Amino acid sequence: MTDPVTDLVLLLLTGFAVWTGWRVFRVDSMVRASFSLMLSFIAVGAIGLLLSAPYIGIATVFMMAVEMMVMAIFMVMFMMNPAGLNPMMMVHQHGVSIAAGLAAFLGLGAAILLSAPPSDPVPPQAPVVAQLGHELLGPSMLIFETAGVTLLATMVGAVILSSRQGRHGAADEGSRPPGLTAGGAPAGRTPGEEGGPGHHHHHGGHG
Amino acid sequence: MTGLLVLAVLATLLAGTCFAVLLDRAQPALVAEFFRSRVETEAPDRLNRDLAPAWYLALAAIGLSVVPFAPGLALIDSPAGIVIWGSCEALIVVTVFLHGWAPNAPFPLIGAYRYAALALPVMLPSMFVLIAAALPAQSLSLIAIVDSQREIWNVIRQPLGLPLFLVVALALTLRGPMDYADGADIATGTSAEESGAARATWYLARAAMLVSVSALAATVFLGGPLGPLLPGPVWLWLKTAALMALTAWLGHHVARPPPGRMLTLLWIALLPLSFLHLAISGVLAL
Amino acid sequence: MLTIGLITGWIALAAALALWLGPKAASTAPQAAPFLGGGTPETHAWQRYHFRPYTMALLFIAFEMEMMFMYPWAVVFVSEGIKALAEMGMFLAILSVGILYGWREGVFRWQ
Amino acid sequence: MTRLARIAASAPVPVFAAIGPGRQAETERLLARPGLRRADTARDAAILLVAGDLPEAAAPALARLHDQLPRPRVTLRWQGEGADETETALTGAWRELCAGGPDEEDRLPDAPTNAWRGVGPHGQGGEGMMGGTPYGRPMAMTGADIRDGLQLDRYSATLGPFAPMLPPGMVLDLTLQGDVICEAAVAEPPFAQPAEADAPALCAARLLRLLGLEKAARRVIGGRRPGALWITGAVPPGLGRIGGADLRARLAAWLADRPVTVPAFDLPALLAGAEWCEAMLILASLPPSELIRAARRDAAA
Repeated sequence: MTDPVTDLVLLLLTGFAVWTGWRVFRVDSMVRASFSLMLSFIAVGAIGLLLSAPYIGIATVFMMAVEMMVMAIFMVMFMMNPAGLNPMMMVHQHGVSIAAGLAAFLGLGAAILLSAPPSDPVPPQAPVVAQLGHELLGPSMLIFETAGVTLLATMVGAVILSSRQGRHGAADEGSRPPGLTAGGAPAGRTPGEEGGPGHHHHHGGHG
Repeated sequence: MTGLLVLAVLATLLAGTCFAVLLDRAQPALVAEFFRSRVETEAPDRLNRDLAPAWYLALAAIGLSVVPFAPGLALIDSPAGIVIWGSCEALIVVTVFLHGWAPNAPFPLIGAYRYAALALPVMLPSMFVLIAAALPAQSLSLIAIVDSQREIWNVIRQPLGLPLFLVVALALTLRGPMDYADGADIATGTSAEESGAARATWYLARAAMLVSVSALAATVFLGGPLGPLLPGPVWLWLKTAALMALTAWLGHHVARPPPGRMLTLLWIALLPLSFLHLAISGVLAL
Repeated sequence: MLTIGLITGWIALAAALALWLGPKAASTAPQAAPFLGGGTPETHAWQRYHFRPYTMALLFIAFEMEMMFMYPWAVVFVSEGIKALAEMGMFLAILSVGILYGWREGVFRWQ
Repeated sequence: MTRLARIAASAPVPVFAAIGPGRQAETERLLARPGLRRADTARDAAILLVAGDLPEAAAPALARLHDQLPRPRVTLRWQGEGADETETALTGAWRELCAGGPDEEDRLPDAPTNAWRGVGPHGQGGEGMMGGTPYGRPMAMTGADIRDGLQLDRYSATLGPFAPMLPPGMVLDLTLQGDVICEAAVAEPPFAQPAEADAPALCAARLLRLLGLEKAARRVIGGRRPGALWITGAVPPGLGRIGGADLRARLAAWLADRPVTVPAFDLPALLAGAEWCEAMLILASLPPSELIRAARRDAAA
């Protein structure tokens, strides 16, 4: 039923996706990490193409290119040593993460092996994009409109949380960072304090 | 057939790039760059620096591959052609960003971030415009979009589409009013630390992208290969060349506002215009 | 499958061309210093770069996510007719509220 | 000389201008000629044109600039000769370079700013996350932002005296966060220039170049109309307002060939908190004579 070339391409793409995914945690530069992740997702999008889901596959590439661009911007903005000029460990809590990774791998692997995959291949000329559209306007309409409201909530939340200047003046006016313990002294920097040269950080790493 | 189409895309890209260089009257300057050495900055990201022009060039080729050279005939005949083009746009932003990030120098860095800040929202009008063109075609395939223009070209049926898309074209080819990557106030921005052949390669990739984006605009708005008497590819080339000349002219003759002003304009003028464009196109398509 | 092959081919071709055209870069220490018109930098340029329109970037992501629904919608627009128009009108109206709110709060500026 | 080298020699001569005292207007007019091209970065130039007598204090900066030109490169001094003569000299030097003529060695020793090789756990010169001097330079350190107070990194550098976006001779001590100027101090005022530098055409051309209108700038210097669209409209209204007139009004006056005068202003206050592009536009929108006066006052203080 399947031809060997498709199988080979699928394997290569899977291998590429896993390898670039692994690179995310091995490189020092936040930019390289973000775009390694993007390459990984592009390979996944290409697998979508192989599985006769052209729209979903290409849309994955589209979305991930945009999202990883924004992610790179924010990673560089907030991460210490963003370009990895000093090498660092990108991984924390090794034991827990190995256990979590193994559990996820075994669980998902079992789900694939134990469930019966559909055995009716999509005919090559099936109008899959149109079917998706009809689905969105038909049975899934409620989901679709709910997504709209969810995204609106996201937008409003993003503005409230991240914008300092608003209609009513600066957002942090008169604000006070919470303490580390209940009723404790404010954590973090207080306004006016400068972190100038000599204020070196020696953290083990971050990810 | 595929081999023939690959050759057609290659030849178009090559001839078009030469035409773009002629439009800028940059041919001797381009040759001169290859006689000059290439400078390396302090602790650069070498991999991304070397590959950024390659990605740009590859995206130009991929973008041109979805364009039909004759009715019903495209190298990449995908049911989601305009989404492939959209992915190319998104990846161009990544490529230009990497080009500015790689040298580890102040002006390229400013250029990279400035470009990302403006090229990301520019993609919204682009998506609206291409979706509007897909409405009468009832398909995301560029072949179907060409077929839907047999009676009337989209440039007449959807008059706001081409002007909006020209803004996108200027942004994708780093030209004139949308050239936020390489402005004079930041010493040519992402290219500020590039010399010699690297500078020339980046310029060539931009020229190739001009071909690609103009061919796409010709397909979506001017009926692509449709036209009387002459064969399809010739019509496509003529329309592409005309749009390339128009884009290059706009690039040389329209002022570039500071990024803050352009950002506001994009969201509060261009985005509502694209909404309006989609609404009009939708009502007309019914 | 053909698509994947073609795209990979283009990337390989472009990478080969770019690497062939670009010679090896080399510099002495004074040549490698970043261009500042005769001035000197104190530090590396790579830094926690303050990207100014960060709120805009977040709004953009949400908006772009929504645009992904519009592609399949466009395909069935004519066949579904007025229902599709109404539904997408509603969807876009909801999101326009988000844009209007962002504009009102002044996020489409260089913060 | 090969065929390709002949084509290269016919290209507009890529010149980076290091403009000295009193020579701004002449140099700007010279480089607007069709056979010459004013490079916006040293990396794009083959010929370093040193116009006039530079003060001793600018010599180290000139050496740094010279070494940043990609090789082969050549330096040309322009003292009292006429513009035509200098154009011929520039073209000749460029032809010679393309034909494989003499090249110039670095003026500064090939030594990194900080010794770093072999230092630190990976030999990269750094230590920990942010410490040391990886690859010869320290990393930028944290500070509060002038606009939104975010504690992100600040980039400090001196810019000038030959930065193409600044008036010739001006050296700024800058602290940036992203592309916004957090602090700006005038380390050196611009070189003195005669009243000719205030000519409306030259002032307009400087702004046009920053607005991405290279061709229009050349036309304006040549005494013609700019022939470009949306020039004043591209400038945000109210930007760089000094004494009732904003940047837009000054640009409009210059384009109409009217001279502009501005009342006294505080230069660092104009620059602090400005986005980079807007800051450079503001600087270019001040007539050189007034700018020099303000910068001197500030450098003296």
